[in-house]
Amino acid sequence: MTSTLRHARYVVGENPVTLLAFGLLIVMLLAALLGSSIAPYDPLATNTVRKLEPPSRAHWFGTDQLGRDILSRVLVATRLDLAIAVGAVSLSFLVGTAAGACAGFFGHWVDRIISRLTDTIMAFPLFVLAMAIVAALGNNIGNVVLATAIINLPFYARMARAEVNVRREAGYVEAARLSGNSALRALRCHVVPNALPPMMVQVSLNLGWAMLNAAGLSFIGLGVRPPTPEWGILVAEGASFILSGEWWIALFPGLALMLAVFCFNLLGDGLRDLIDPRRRT
Amino acid sequence: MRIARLLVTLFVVGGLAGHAAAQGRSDTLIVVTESGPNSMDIHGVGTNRPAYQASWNIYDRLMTFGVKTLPDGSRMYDYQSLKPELAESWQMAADGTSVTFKLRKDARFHDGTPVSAKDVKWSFDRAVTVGGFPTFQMKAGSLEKPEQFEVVDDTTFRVKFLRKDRFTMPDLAVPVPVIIHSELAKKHATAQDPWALEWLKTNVAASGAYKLESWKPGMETIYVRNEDWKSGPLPKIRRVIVREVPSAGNRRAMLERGDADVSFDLPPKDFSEMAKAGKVAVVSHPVENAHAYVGMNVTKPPFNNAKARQAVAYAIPYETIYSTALFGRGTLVTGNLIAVNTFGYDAKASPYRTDLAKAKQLMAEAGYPSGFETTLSFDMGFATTNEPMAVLLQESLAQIGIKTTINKIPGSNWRNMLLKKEMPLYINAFGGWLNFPEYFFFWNYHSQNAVFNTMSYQNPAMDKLIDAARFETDPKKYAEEVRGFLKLALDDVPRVAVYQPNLDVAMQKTIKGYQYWFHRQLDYRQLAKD
Amino acid sequence: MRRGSLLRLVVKRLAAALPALFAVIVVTFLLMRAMPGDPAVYFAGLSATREAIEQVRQKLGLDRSLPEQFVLYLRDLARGDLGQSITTGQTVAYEIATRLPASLELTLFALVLALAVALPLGILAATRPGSWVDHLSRVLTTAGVSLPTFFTGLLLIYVFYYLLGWAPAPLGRLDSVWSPPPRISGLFTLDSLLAGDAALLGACLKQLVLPAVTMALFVMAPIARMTRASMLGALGSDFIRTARASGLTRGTVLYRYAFRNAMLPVVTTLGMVFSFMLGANVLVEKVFAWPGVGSYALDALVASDYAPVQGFVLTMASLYVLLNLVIDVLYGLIDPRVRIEA
Amino acid sequence: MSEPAVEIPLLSVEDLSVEFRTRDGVVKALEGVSFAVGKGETVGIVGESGSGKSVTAFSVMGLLPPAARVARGRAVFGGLDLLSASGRQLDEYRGRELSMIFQNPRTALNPIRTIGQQLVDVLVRHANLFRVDARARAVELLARVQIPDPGRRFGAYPFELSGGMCQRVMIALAIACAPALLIADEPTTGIDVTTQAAILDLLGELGAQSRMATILITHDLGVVAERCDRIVVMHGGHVVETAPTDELFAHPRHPYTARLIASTPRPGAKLTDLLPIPGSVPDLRQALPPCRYRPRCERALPRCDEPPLPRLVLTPRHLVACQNPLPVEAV
Repeated sequence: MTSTLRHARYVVGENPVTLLAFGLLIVMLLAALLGSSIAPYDPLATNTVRKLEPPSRAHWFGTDQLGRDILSRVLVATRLDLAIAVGAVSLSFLVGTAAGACAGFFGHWVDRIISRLTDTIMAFPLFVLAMAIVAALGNNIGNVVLATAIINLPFYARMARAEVNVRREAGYVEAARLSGNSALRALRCHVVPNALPPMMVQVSLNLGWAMLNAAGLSFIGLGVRPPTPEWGILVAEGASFILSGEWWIALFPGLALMLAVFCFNLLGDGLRDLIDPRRRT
Repeated sequence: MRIARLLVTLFVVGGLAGHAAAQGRSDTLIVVTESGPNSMDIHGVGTNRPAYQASWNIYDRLMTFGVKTLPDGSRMYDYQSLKPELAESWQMAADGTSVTFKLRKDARFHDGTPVSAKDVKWSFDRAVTVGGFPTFQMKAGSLEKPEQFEVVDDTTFRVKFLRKDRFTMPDLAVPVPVIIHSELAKKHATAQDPWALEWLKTNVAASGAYKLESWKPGMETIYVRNEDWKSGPLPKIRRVIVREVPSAGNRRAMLERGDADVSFDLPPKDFSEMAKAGKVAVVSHPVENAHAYVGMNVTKPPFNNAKARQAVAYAIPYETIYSTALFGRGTLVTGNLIAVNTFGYDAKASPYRTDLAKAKQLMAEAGYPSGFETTLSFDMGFATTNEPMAVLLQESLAQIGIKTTINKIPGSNWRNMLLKKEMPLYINAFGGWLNFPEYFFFWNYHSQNAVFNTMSYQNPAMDKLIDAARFETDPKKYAEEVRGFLKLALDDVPRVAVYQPNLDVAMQKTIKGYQYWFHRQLDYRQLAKD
Repeated sequence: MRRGSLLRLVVKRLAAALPALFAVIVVTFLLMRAMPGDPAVYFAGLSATREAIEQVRQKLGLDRSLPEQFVLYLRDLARGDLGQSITTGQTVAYEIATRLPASLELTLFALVLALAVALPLGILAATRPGSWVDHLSRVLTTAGVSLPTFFTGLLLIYVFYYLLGWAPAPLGRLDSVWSPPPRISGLFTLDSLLAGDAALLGACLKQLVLPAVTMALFVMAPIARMTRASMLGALGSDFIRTARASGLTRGTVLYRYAFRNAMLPVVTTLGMVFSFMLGANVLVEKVFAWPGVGSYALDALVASDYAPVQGFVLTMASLYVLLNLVIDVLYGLIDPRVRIEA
Repeated sequence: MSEPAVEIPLLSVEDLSVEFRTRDGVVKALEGVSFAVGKGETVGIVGESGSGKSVTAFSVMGLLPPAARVARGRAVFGGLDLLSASGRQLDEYRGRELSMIFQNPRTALNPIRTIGQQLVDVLVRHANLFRVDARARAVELLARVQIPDPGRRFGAYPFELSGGMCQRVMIALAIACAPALLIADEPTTGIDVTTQAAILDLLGELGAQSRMATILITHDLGVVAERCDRIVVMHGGHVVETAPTDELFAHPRHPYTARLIASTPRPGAKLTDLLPIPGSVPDLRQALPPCRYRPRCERALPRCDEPPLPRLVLTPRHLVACQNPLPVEAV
């Protein structure tokens, strides 16, 4: 444990950028946890007397078209955005990894079927596929999460398949089998735990991407219902105000979105350093 | 920054600055629009609104409307005066059962073929036969059967009336009854497609003031003046480039930077700011016979209860919506169903205003003292104004106990949803071409239950009043009937009109001659550039 | 690579891709029909009567059962007929043929731009791992990939067009005072170059800069990352040690030895990035009014216009298969070991 | 410790200390390493893996990884201190004056460049030849390292050749410009046993032909016994003993050398005679006693814990670093 800690300290010491990412993550988690209690205003309450006010002491990030406090909306949106990203990524991680692990482990027709499925998804223009899924299944957050999860599936399936293949050949499994364990048990106890760490890196990188994807869908009007604050929607709403000079409406949620994605991406790098110093990229 | 500048300079090398060149050409008009035409044939299936603009400028009709100047100096079409276009004159039959048109002898199609009465007949036959929108619109003027249209000789054409209908003559000057080069079109007709709908969708067989120079759907449409046009004064603009720029922000930027000359369809906020800034001219007309409204489905609880509907009408934050969602572009009507520039307008007709105490009391009377839950839907395609309006409405309704979930519906599904008539509470808009109150009520409140009667409102008393007004000849009785159905609609309040929209257009100050048309499309023929 | 083996590779890969392509066709077909909108209602117009709607439905062939519709669709496909868009009134094949070059041009230009920045950054970072250059390049490229493309696009338009006036109006491929070059490849820049029209080339490039930068910003990170990683790997390998021990110059070692070897994984990444860009430029095209296939598909999707969406997805999937093939061939050109195996 | 050589040595390594910065702390990989190589001389460096043999070679070649740092010392070659030379100076020397061949020849060659091109790269760089002329020279070189059908092999990729062939190519690369010193780092590792001897013989021949000095790095005493003039024994980053080959085998003075000899199979010896070396290579991350062999040494004395480690000059050509060297009669 202490050696792990020392290792972590070394990695962070080596790489100040990772430290920055950890800091950002903590800020983000705090915002997600405390968002609604530290928000200075009710994020949904309109106050049309004070609409479109630039950032000021009373409204640090300014107000939007309906006089709602942008700081409060950005803060409160954190939880939902994190939830969308985490939901989508964990879904594709669980399903993708399971499918990929089965493909890699059992080979033969299982592998062929699963590989064909992932090939099919990969061949789609992914963003349009996500759009079509949300449009077809219904315009709500649940389907945005589902669509994002589906377009991420192939990455996990492929990765898990490759990792499991490597581990299988490395002999863990043979050994487990010889000692009388069933194939599935060997998969669960020996292969998956070993393949997990490199996949976690992917998870972190993917969180950011999932967020951007959801924001893109919001931009074209798919996803969260108004008046629920969500970063992508906030940017999309603000976009039409940029040219008339009300830059703050799009800028602050855009920055929040960017910082979050930024944080996840850097965190992925940091994780990779922790797991495998040689594969640092 | 310096590197960026260098890069930009590099890319500018060799290219003359685009907008400088564009401005230098005073006879070229650059129009930017959200979307362009999907067809050149106004009779086709699924023809969109921008296609009306194309059709209006490329094709001629027999007649057109005159122009009148309003007190504020702006110009609009004059419903009272019909002017010749392809027809140089017309004569009502003494018995009032037909009208005879004399066509211009010098009128030519774009390929040089003279326009003849058989072209007119073929075109009108087509309009009343192909079904869908053109047939529907012809019917609005009691133009229903090919037998009504008669070729007298090459340049004489007669329309027989089915019944006495004051909409018949004006209906011949709306965009639908265009005159098509029938010989050319028939060459491309097939057994399955006798009206050459396929061919005319992408090809032009017209005699109008502009020729189609090039058309790249989704990108741009370019028109060039027909130098041989005789159906009116030769237009000043030689070439019109209509560019599709989906982002409203970009359209505004282009106008303000002088890269475009004219744009419709911008968010109200942009119009309001551009009008204030004064760099470009913003011309506004209240759209005739139109309003945006909050509709309620009267067939199902809770909105089958008139008190509950009245409660909603008292809970709508009219002023706030007007100033915040609309930025004051338009006219606040607080429930009034007859538009300000339509016959029968009465500023005091509507009892409604924002009064939450009264709304709460009505809720209690309706039997919903603790409120209810419902969904509030709107068309995502109009989210710019609809979404803030929905949010404000949601907030206000919550105060009288109505908890709403907002449902944004994609444009492709919106019509479907309207047709199904299942949405309990929604925001929608209506505008009629013909500026008569009974026309409006016939489509929106009559129990024939047209798609525009989105509330499924059915009331025999209402039907009786509307039907009476439609064919009323006595002006006094007519006014009474109009007052009658208005009062009934206000009492029953299946829908609450919130505002009458504006038709705003922003253009360079050098653009002259713009006039408002009921079809709300740009008429290139009247414009000039200083 | 010997011609026979190349041909075999191509045929083998195409055959292997067929099931996936078919699955794409089926899934797209079903997804489109699962959309809540009713195209017959939409295209019949608001004032249409129920009969009119049924007429339209019949005309669109939507009154038939799903399997029937699918068989008809397949039959048309087999004839090379992608159907007709109802929104624009043109055949899908024509529209894709005119719009795909626009998307390809934008994507290629963005890719070249991204490569021009990301490759040197990646190499620089790999030669000084852990230094401030390394960290800076990582932060910069990561920042690029963290921005939603539509936001970057709008910001760039605001600053460079609206405020500074350096960039031309975000109006698609060419300002309307110009007419496009005679069509050879469909890529305006290439065609104007072929036509020898420098001024026109300049005009095309001007339009390309902002959207291309928007996209390039987004894909720089994966390229830089991969370059750095594979350069690090190559620089740490035994043959680089040999090259250095032989006293080869730093430049030779870095480019002729390390970089060429490092290119292999980078090429794979490029393939992924390129196909990702083709799919993801939907939003960029929307923001810049770029007349590409992405914005076409988006509009069609919103209108429940089946044929264009199906055609678009099929084109993209085929492109994806082709792209992977090109990468395999490219791989073979770089790495002699692959050549023999193929 | 100075080398009372008859002439100025070709390479003289003096008091070389190298440290590695790792995440677990600083590793003192080399400490006070000194030895010399005369012109045309063949010197063997032996030791277990981790003893610092390769690090020594890499330091001399200027090929240390970025994490390594030369803390002290000099390596004078032809009047130039290689350790403080600039990269450009080193590049001029490497490949021309001193060159090196490595273990695992298959990975030591650029996999996507033909062997001919790789030879030409070096010739163009150092021999002032144009590419066309370099080609002929390269084919010549391939013949010299006894590659059959050199003209055709010129266009071959490394993966098309056997390990032994690759090592011959490596040798050709190394001798391309007739260097004064060749460092061969475990040249037979990763090569088929049957061709190992052939490679070593080739190296010996080439050295003899051109009076090229050779440093042969190996863990196998048997290899150096037959081919080297002198042997440097390393352990844990220290040079523990240096002596002419015959003398070292006859009279090893350091306990480690003695153990090493005893553990090496030699013709005529029985398997049962082979003695393992007790303990293991010291962990260089820990705090270390002055003598790094101390924990494994059966002859250790209390004064072994007191710094500094003595370096005894037994004869001008025989040096040992030990407080309690074996008596001459020990073996």
